[in-house]
Amino acid sequence: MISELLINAFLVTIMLSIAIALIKTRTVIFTVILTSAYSLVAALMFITLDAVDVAFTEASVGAGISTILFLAAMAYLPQTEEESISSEFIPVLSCIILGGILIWCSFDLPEIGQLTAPIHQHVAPEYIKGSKEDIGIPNIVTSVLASYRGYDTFGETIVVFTAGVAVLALLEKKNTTKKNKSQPKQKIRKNA
Amino acid sequence: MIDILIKNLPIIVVLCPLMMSLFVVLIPNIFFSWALTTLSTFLTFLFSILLYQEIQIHSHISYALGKWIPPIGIEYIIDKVAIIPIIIISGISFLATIFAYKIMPEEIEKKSISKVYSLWLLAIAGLLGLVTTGDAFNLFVFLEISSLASVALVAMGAHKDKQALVAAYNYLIIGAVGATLYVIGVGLLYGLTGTLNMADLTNRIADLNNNRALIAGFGFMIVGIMVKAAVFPLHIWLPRAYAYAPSAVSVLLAATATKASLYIIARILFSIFENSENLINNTLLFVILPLSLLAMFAGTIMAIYEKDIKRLLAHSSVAQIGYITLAFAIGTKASIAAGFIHMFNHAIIKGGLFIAITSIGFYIKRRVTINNLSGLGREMPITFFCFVLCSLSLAGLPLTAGFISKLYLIKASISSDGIWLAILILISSALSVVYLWKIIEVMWMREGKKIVKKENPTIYISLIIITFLNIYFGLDASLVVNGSFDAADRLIGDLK
Amino acid sequence: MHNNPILRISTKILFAPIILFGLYVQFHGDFGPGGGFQAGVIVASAFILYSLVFGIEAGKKLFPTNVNLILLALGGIVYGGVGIVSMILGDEFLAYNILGSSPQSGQHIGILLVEFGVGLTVSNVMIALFNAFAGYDKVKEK
Amino acid sequence: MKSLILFFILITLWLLMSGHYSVLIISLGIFSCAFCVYVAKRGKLIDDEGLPIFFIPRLLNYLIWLFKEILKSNLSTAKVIINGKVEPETFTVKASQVTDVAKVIYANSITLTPGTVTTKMQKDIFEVHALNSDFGNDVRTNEMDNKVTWLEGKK
Amino acid sequence: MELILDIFTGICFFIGSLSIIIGACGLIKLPDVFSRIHAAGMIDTGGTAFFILGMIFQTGWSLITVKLILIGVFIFFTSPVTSHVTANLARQKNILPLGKKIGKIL
Amino acid sequence: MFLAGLIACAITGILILVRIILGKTTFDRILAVNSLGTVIVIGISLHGFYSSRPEFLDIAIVYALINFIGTVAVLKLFSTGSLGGDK
Amino acid sequence: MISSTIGIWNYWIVFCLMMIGLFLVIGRKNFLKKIVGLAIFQTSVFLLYITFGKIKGGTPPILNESIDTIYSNPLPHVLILTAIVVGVATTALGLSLVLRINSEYGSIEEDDVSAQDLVDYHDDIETGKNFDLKFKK
Repeated sequence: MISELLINAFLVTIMLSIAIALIKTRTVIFTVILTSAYSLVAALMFITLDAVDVAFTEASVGAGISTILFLAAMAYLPQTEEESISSEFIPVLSCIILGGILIWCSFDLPEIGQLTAPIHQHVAPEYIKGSKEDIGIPNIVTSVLASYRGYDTFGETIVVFTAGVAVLALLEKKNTTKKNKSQPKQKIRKNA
Repeated sequence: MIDILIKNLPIIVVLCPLMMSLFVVLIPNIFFSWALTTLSTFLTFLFSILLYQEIQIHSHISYALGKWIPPIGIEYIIDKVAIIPIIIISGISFLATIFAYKIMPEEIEKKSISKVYSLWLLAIAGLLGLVTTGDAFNLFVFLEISSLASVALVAMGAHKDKQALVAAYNYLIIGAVGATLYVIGVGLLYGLTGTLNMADLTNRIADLNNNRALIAGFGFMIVGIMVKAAVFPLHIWLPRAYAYAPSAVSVLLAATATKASLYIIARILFSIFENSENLINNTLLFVILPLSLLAMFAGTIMAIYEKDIKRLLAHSSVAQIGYITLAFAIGTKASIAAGFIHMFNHAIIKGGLFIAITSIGFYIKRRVTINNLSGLGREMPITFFCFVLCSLSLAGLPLTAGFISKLYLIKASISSDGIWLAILILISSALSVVYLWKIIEVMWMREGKKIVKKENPTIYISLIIITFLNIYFGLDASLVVNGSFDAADRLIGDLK
Repeated sequence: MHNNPILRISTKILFAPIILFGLYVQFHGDFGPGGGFQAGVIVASAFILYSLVFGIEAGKKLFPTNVNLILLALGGIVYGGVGIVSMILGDEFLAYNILGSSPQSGQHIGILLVEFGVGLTVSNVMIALFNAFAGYDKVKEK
Repeated sequence: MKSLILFFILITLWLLMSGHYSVLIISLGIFSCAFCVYVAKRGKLIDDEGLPIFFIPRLLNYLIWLFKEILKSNLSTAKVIINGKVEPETFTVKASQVTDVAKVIYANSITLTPGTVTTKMQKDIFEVHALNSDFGNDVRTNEMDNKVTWLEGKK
Repeated sequence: MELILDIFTGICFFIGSLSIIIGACGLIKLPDVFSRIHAAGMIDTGGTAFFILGMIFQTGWSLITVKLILIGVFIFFTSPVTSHVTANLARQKNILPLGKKIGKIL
Repeated sequence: MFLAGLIACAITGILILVRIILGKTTFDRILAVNSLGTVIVIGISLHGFYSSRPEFLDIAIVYALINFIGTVAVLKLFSTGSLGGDK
Repeated sequence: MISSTIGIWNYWIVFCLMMIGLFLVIGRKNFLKKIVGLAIFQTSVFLLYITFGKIKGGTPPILNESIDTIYSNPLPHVLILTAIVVGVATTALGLSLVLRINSEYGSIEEDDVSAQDLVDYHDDIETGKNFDLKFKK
């Protein structure tokens, strides 16, 4: 079991170093590459924590599509980040305070991987049992996702749909903007 | 068929705008997409009225989605508390949709109108889902639906003024951070208890006194929602977002968006954590009460110095949210009821004010600032009249809805904490008269150039209805008051 | 980038298998990791690869934007539709048991359709997002 | 015709990957494959480039040889990296294949064997970067070129 | 029999590990982009091939083998493409490789 | 045995990470990230065997796929300046 | 003691990652960097959830034939699956806003943008000049 912990520790350390590199860097392309690497390592981490479906999603959605979107957007944006003049004291302080609270509370959290923790005793066994008996699907995650908590997934589909519609509404018609945009303004002029 | 409808009413209320939004996006015609939107908001309103009647009979409806018994599946809970925001949201959104017909095509590119209406419905559906759900994580999903849709709607104001983009961006980032904080909180609670169902959560945290993770989880949850509800120090996204959004969108958001989050705050404070009294009492006394008082004054003072009218109203919203949280913070049955009364009344007041201001903006074709308003009162008598009535209501003059809420709030504060709170509330109300008077004075007293030719009746339907509501609920408040007291009863029961 | 024969030919060869793999993930979500989201993204990535190599106009020709918009909404409609059908048949929203002859088969049908709806929406949204971002023209206002 | 071949390749792939042979899954598989073929046809991807089947009869032979080469060059690359004796060189070679596909196979084979990389392609002239003159000489002997030309089988 | 397979797997893994580690060392040590591509190529070809071979020894013939082979084929298919395109682009951006040039350079 | 393989992958990962962070030109970084992807693909497969549930190789395939498409996207960005052009 | 420290050590690193993400969101003035920070922040929160769901010696929650397998908790996985997609939706919307901001303002640094906004705001309030200009164009 110690080896599992070692693998975890290793991956987490890599993620930490990537995150620190992210703070340091000011080049946009490097930021994007590092974010992608971060997502990929996170996906690996999910695998070691037994969350294969999540790893699948993180690898394809988090690392794949987000990176491509970042790259696509990056093409039209300034390539470097400017050093800010204002002090970063308050943000650092508030992050440290929040992190302190979290670490303070972590002593009362159930230890990682203990079967006796309430999280593993309360609802989850029902899913594991039910997936076989009520639904008859080997992949418990799918049965929870699509049936037990199908409504969440519905909401999530709607979130994706919302984002799609929103981005289309915001970006799509930039090509013809010049013509379209002048029309309402002329009208306004007439009225005024 | 009616059986099915009645049985599934809780979900149908949410589903109606949600499913319609999927169809609306496919209709390119401006009129038909508007008509479908109006139809679905109307149906939603109708269903919520039906639901209200159901609630009067059953008093508590639990709807298990997918027929899975609650801790396993997701549950919808509708009781006498939840029905208040449902009615507010569906009613106001119906009025706002009618109002949008003329305004929307003027302010947004014609090509994207159907998408905007789709987002409009999604925002409404998200808010309704937020209110009805009884599952902590499902709440997050609907929170995101509503906030992504509202962000996009705010950003559509960029056609008129580019600052809308920055406003929308800030709204998005701050909202997303808030939502993520909420998720951390839910995660900590889930790690402790193993459940996400709110009712189940209440039972299972009962024996976790002074658990540090519980306290932290509570803190993160409440802070996350407070960001969405624009409670005082976390309100910075609100004024800009409301000011630069397209007019119809400001009406919708100002009247509904924060109400849902405020309701969630009430739920978290008094329902989910009802068993950890110490924690809640301390939070109310040392966090929410001071913040509310600060909000009341800071919002009002900001409003007094503001010259952009939409922003002014947004700052005033911050102050009014302060009243509502103050009512929660006092924590007695009467005060919570007062909070709900004010939630309802504030929705109709702010709705009316924003409709009036944006229809003025619609005529003068520029941003509504204090300098641009001169003399408009005489040119637009109906609008001006409605605006004045709504302002009186906001200031809390007798015979208006605002008076009722102030009355109950002051009564509740006197009976619990003594006179000083009541005095503070009165002072802040008096201050709110200052900025309202400023506007009215400019509109009526000053001379201005003639711009407006004729008032367009289509815009006035909503305005007149909402002003009428303001007066009506000032004269006969029994419906609202009874409903709110029922809600408060349900929330804190016989505890206090 | 289709001037580069290496890239062009590998894309041509890989395109169909990637889509097939996406659909495989879609329909085998019951048995192993995978499901609608992942499948949607993989299918979308095949189209994105096509657009990257042959240009976005070619990509739009392959997958017209109006079809994209319709399918985008259709996924959600399929998902909600399953729930509404189960409601009309007399059960709660998204209660799949009633859809089939036995509860288990009902669940199977429901999950299959629902995952299909998710896949449809996700893939189309991703393609639409890519088209919107990559096809964005920088218009200086002033 | 080509579509049919693609369809059969895809359905074989599906059956190999799937491992669940119920009627439902197989019929879904057939639909999926049909969909893939339809999309590929729409995208004009089914031609000699998208479905290079003409060299399949001789492919196995070539692959075995290629693997041998890859092993050898892996070994020598490892040696070079450990020794640190890097004397990179860049040169051009002429490819004698007719079709683009075969040229691509040639270029890819050069790249696949560590130690040599095709850096540019201009019609039938390849610019190759080699880690060491040994690797360079391996390419310049044109052994690989001849193999690929033989694999292409048109001449 | 299993022991023999295990030994084979062990050998394959050993060679694979060696080649990826040497490849990574090369990635650090070698002087410019073009020479580093060779090191990356070592990871992509030698490393993957041996690891996958080793895993195939463990599974025997099953569906997993098919997927392993698919992974291998995919990497063998895409690795030269990315290497070539990277190199090509670096050349397009006028990064000249170190070392001597023989013949006419494009 | 699988653990040994995993450790080798880990060491390789660190070395490649050094190159990513040091990397002089962007091409170095792209190359290194691509190699990291390959190593992780191997690592995922190995981890499946190591935890004696080797049937999750789909993830490795997706990983390889995403790695490829990501690299193509970055390179496309560099060659044409945007992802939309069809040069 | 050591084992219990190791037991919660993972949490600490996750919290550190979260705070780095949060710092990028609230501390940096570049609009793109903020979105990157948000992505990091959210990914770290996902890690927290998945860490909760892990059981020592458990296997992925996909049923196999043997009876006494311990499966890790599937519920956090489902939640995070949802959250990942929500995160991407947020990222996409944020990026589109950044693109629009850049083409309208010509900068994505918060300082530049708010300076321009301030000028516009005062022009509008005091003279209405900016607005008239816009409409005349």
